[in-house]
Amino acid sequence: MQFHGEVGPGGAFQAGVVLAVAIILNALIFGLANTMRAVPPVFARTLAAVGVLIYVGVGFWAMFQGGLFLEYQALFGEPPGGHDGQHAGIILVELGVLFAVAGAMTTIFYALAGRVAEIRDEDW
Amino acid sequence: MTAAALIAILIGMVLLLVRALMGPTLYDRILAVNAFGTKTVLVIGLLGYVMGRPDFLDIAMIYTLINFVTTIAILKFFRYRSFQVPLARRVDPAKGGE
Amino acid sequence: MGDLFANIGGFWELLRHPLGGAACLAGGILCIISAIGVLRFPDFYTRVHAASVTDTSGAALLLIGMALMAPNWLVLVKLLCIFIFLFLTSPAAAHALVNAAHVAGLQPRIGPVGAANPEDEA
Amino acid sequence: MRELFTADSGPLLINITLLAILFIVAIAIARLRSLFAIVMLSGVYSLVSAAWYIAVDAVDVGYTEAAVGAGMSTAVLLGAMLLTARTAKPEKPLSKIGPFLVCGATAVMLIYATVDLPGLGDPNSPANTGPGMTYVQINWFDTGVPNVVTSVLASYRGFDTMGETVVVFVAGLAVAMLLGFGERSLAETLRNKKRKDKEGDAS
Repeated sequence: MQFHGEVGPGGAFQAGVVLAVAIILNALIFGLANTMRAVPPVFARTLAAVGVLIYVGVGFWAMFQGGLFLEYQALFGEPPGGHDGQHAGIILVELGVLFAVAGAMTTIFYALAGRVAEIRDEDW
Repeated sequence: MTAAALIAILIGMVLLLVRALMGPTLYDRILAVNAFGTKTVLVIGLLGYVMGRPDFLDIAMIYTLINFVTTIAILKFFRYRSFQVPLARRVDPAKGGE
Repeated sequence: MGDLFANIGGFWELLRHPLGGAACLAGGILCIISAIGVLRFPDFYTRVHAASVTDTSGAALLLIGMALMAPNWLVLVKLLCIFIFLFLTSPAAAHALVNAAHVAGLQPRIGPVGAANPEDEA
Repeated sequence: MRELFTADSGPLLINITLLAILFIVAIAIARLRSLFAIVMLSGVYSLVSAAWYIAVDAVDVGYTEAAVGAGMSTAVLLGAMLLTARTAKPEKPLSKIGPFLVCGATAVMLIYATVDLPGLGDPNSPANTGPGMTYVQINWFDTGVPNVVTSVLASYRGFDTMGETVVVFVAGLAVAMLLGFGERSLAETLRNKKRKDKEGDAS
């Protein structure tokens, strides 16, 4: 789905959600604690932050190359008519969206499913 | 022909919906929803053929998996009231499995 | 000999669309039958039996029909993927469902045909 | 009756059937009190609506509905049900009249507005003649990306999409801030296991 993104329907958002659903299936079968050991919550929320950073980073990279913010044309400093910058920029940006969505969805699931129903004695 | 098959499945979906709404026990509802999901996969596949663009089968593929995840999630939640209990235990080769 | 093979190819091209349509129609009718079964059967376990008609014969016939009408190889591969997924997941889901109902203590309805439904009395 | 099944009106019949199923499910969700049944029926709702999106040729919306509506939101709603009661509160009969009137008035206005809408896929509608057509025409020369939806989303409106990504991130962060990151269950499971091991050693 992710690499469909540039040439066909579908895209990064949906791919991110599917990734999160895969993690949820793991949590359903092997239990939440095992899944949290495999994909720690810290990793999930770091992934979300890294996704946003990739997106913004592509924008700033274009700025440092002398273009405007998020102007993919300027990524490799190619003349007008060349399309490599557009392709690379879109793929990178979609990768950022994928990471952000997958991380955020996993964080939400952990937050809801990981709640302890009542406070036990040992917690005090 | 495909349109007739599609309409047949849609009629089946309506009948299943009646069972999902009536369902005396909760399990009847889950059964109806699960069968409904299978039929939706088939409907999506056939819709592509009826509209002359059978390239949308990716969605049907994802549905097949998501329908399974949903059924398992509902059943597990209903049985354990929690997401935290594992359904299957990983066999530990060091202990020889227990 | 090559001429014969070319003829077979053309014949198959002519034949596969009606065959696929017929398979799809048969699958659709099986889907209706299974839905009627789910609606009419008396208790939960027999309803599971009726619903599995869709999962096996209905889905198989429909997917085979669609595969016969497939315009290119990519669609065929996707249909094969759906077939495999469906045949791996739907028995697992049905087993999980019946297992959960059994563990929860849902009893099958036993007795002569036409006896009063205990669910109605309760 | 025969015209109903010919090629022209077949899609119409399919649309009508799907929308009727959607309507029935929506009414049932509004009437039911058991939250379990409501969660399952909302899964059914999103399944049917995704099938309908594909019937009207909006494939990427169908994708999103499949992934988010059927898979993600069911799991998240079940997780949310852990934290609350199993059935909804019964309502007072009189308190329904106000919302019913508001909904009815909105429905009448929406139906009145649909009279002016262009038909599905009408080439002369404003959406197909204005900026949309311009994008389709200049897209290949500008970006060389075959899918117009992707190039509009990621290239022409990249800043907008960046905002959406940040919104998703902030939403995840806000839920985690409100409910905790879910690490306590891991810590508790580890503690229980350690205690069980200790008891096993002692016995």
